[in-house]
Amino acid sequence: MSLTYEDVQEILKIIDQSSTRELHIEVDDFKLIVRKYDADGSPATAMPAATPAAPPEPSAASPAPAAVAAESAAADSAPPSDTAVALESPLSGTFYRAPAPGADPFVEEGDEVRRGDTVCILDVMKVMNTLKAPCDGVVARIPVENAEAVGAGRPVMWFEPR
Amino acid sequence: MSLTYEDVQEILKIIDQSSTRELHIEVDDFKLIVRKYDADGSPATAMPAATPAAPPEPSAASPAPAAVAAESAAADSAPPSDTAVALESPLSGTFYRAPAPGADPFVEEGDEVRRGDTVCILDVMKVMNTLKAPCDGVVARIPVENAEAVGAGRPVMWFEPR
Amino acid sequence: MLRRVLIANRGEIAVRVIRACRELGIETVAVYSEADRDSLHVRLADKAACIGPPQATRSYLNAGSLIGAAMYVKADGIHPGYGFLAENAAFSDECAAAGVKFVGPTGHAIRRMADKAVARAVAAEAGVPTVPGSDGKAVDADGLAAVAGKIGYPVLIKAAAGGGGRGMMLAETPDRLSRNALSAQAEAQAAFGDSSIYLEKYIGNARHVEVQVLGDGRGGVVHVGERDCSMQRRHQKLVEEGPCPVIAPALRKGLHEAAVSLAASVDYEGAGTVEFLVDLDADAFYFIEMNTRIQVEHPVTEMLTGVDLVREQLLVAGGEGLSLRQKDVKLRGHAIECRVNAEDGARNFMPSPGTLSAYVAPGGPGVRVDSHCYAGYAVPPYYDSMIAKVVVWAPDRAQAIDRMRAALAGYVIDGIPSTVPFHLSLLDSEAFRTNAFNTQWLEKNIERVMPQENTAA
Amino acid sequence: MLRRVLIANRGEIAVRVIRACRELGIETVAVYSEADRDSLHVRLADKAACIGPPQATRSYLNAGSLIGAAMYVKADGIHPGYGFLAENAAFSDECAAAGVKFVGPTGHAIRRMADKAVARAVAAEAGVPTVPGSDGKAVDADGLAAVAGKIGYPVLIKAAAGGGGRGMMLAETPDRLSRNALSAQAEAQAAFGDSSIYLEKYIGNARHVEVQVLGDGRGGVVHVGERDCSMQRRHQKLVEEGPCPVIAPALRKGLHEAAVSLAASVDYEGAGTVEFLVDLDADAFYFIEMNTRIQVEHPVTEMLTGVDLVREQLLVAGGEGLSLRQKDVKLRGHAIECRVNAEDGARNFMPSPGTLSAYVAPGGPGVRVDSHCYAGYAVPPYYDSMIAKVVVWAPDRAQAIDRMRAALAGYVIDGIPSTVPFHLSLLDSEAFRTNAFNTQWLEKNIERVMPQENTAA
Repeated sequence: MSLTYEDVQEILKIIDQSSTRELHIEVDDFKLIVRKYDADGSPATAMPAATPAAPPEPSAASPAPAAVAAESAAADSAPPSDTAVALESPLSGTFYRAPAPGADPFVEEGDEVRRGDTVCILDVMKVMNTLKAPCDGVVARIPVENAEAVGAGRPVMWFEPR
Repeated sequence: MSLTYEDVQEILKIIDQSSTRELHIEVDDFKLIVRKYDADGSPATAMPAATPAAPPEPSAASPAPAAVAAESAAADSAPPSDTAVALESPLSGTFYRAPAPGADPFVEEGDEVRRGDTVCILDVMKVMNTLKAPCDGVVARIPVENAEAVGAGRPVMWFEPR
Repeated sequence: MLRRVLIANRGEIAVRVIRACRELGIETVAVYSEADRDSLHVRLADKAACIGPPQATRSYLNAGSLIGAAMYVKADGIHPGYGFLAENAAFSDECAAAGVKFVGPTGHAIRRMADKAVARAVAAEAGVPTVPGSDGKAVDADGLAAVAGKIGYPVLIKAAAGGGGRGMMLAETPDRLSRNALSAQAEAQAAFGDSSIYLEKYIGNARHVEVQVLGDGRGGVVHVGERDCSMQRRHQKLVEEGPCPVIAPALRKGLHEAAVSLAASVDYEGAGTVEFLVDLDADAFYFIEMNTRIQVEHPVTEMLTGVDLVREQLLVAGGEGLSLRQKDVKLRGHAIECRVNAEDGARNFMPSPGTLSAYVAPGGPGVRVDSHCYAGYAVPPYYDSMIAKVVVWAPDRAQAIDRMRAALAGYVIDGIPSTVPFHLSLLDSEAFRTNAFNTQWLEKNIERVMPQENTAA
Repeated sequence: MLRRVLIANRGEIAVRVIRACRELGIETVAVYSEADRDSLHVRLADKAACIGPPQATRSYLNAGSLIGAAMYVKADGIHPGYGFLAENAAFSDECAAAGVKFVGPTGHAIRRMADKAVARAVAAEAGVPTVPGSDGKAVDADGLAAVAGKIGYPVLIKAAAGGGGRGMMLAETPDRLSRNALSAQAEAQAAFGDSSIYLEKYIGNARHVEVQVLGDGRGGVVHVGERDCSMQRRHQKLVEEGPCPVIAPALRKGLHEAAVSLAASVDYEGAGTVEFLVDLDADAFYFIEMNTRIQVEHPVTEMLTGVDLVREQLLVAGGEGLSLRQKDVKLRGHAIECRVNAEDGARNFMPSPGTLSAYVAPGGPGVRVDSHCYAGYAVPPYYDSMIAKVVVWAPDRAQAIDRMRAALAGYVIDGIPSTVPFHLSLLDSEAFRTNAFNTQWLEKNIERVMPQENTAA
């Protein structure tokens, strides 16, 4: 299927007029991935996003639009320290940092927690499972973006025990 | 399920009255395999049978009936000589030595054949495929019983080329 | 009500009977040959018995093993399905002798319908027209010309012991009669060991139309509409549909009444099918034969009426009687069945047993699939090649064809060739869509419907 | 007629829409998230587009990707299925702006029905009774007692922004009113960021009955019978059936007329469902809300009537108009649907995503399975837990229950727990068989229906 420059312009216009902040279309050998940025340069997703965008991804059929971004690779998979304790996702699901869309996150990096405090939510098939801090300590790192899909066993938060 | 001596007697009576020459029942741990013999001692099946019955098979739950017989193992799988040529079954199916039930077999051991002569039938899903002699020669051995199920690649006849 | 039924069959019909039993709360016992250990009916039944080696003659056709197994598990009924022993009068009698209810007619009733001459006589007595000819009776060389002259040419010469088209010859003119009769006799002798032949008027432009009946065994018979099974290849039905789309209401009524009258005259018990040839040129119909069992294509009728035919079989056999009267039978819309076989349509319908590497049956509105297949199942080479029956219902025939097309196009069968491409091609043919076909059309047009590959098998 | 439709959904409903399109000769474009590459709808569609990562917010809920993909493939229609963006008025508008026909009502119509107060006003104007209360309007602390006094106790306090039972409180007597209203407000604030509440009369002994309608968008509306969806757990429908087995003909007629009158008053376009609460103690019914999309349980209606609802949606959207009139709609027999979910009924319905090591769906007469599952398919953890909808039809309710029992008992689902055992237990319950239940019965009796294991999750 051939696509003209005008076609892409048309598609981008639609996105610009809609509330869409991110666009992802792959058909046959055509691939178009776009994210709109807010004024401060961070990707404007509905939920706060922690990972900065990676460099533009090459794409076979698409002209280069303003803000083509590759998927953020999970770069921070290593423990932040030798003593850090991981909170691993018990099941595959979607990771949420806040109790509801628009609400404040349960914890931020640097926050103190007590063992058993709710620190995030794992959505498995629309059932919201609260995950608890595994120890008293400080949130050392949150290597997963809000609303990101995580596999079972993946560390979703690191804690420095106290 | 418990089975009394009378039950087995009853079952055997039915077989005796029917035209059945062979009986095979396995349910749970009950196993009963019976073949009726003709006066000459050969198993009386509807199609001529080449393989003599093997010794009685031990069976957990069944009392020993008159003629319990194990399935005849394909004992004659080795070539009859170094020069013998095999006719292998091209597909899985049922092997028939005669063109119709009750008819004479196409060939017997010792018969002379010409390359291309029809020597047997392979029934694959009710489609009758005729198999041909692979060479001029003599039928050296027929290692498969009439009406036996054969897998693809199994030798069904051996020929001594001439 | 029957309490525990042994299903003396395999494949989709065994699965079908198990389902009907389960709905009625009847326990089920499957039987299987050593080649069928992994078959679906074995898994679905409450209990299963191995009845011998793969060859049907030593397992599914072995009456002793089947009755013995039924006695061992204390079954009070045996359902024969179709094929195998379903129309074997001796088996029906042996079941009765063993005290196990055969789900179907008595041996006596099966025998009467199996013998062509007797069946024709029964039909004639019930006022049902039969194809003009020698009334199924053997004709010797001397009588040939007289009989043929009486019924008019062309005439069909048929083997008395025959079936499946073997020993059948056409004589279009008197000068071909003796020669073709000799050929037919020779072929009949070779195929059946019996050279007897009989004559019938040849009806070239015909439809095969059959009426489904249900009898309570006490003279009460209802019909459940008719099916048209004219799309045949080598006398094998490939597509069936209902109602018959080319007959006038009066002819349809005549067919239904004839079928009921015939079945009632023999106090027919259970499900049966009365087959007719409808002469498209003469607007007339003739009785061919009666099948004294459930048929492969019975779901067409079930889709049209909502009547569960196997349930009715079980109710009658269990002494409950039929659950419906004639006035309860209401037909709606149109139904089509395609038999999906493990055969390669592009290579002369060569059988293609083997393992289904992927398998996803179609579903959705108006689509029914009766099958014993599943992903990973190995279709064995020992029995018939049927993988599934796909049956669709829609408000009218055109929509039913579209629905069947969509269902088959979405049918995932990987690993072995099937007749799905053949059916898709047939559904698209002008002749099928416009009803411009008769019983001979497919045979004559098979190359147009399904071009053969130029590869050696 | 639409030429090429993009299906903005996944799972069984995507498969369902593809089938309906195929029957009409409409090309199909599937969309899928990165978690759904191996899903059946991707294989069945003519073309497929990946629209983003697994999270629904970034794929199936991403209007830009969906509309962009539709434009790229030059689709002239978008079918939203149910859930996701199906009742998103802005999405309907955006489709229209992009020149792609949204298969469903206009954004304007969706908005009117989405706003509870507006919908109640529309209903009142159309002469359709609504549950007595504050008419969906917010009530402040001062007005509470007056409104409650007028409608009579017990009253239900509901969050204006609410849904799914959150922010809902019962006040059985006046002295509990203020305290419970405060609790409801707090919960509503926490859950929705909006503490507004409204009041409704509490109807304790009720059935949830909904009427399926089809509108041509020009004021022409037909109803296609009603469904009873009273078997609910946590406001999720688990079993649906039709016709509603506990209402008198006059009440049924009233429901149908009310639904048609409401839908006609807004020139409704496409398939919609008008939901009612039927007060079993008062023989009265009240409008609850209208769902402006095809519903999960639509096959119940299709089994009863033979009408293909998705086909009608596509015909209306394509400008062909409805293919049927009210007199063409004929109901027959009884239909039941069970939603089979990847949840462990014995462990508090814990979701159970994972790989189906074996999978064989039931079939046979009167059984329909709508599913996207197959052997080897991995049910992903990111979306809803539905594996399949099993729908049965039979001449009467008792037989339909038996048929569903048999179908579920023969359903092979290996590898992950499903709700099949729960459904089997529910079907056997005295309350279900005798119709002695209301919308609250299952919640109160869940432990009896499905005893929980004493194991830690």
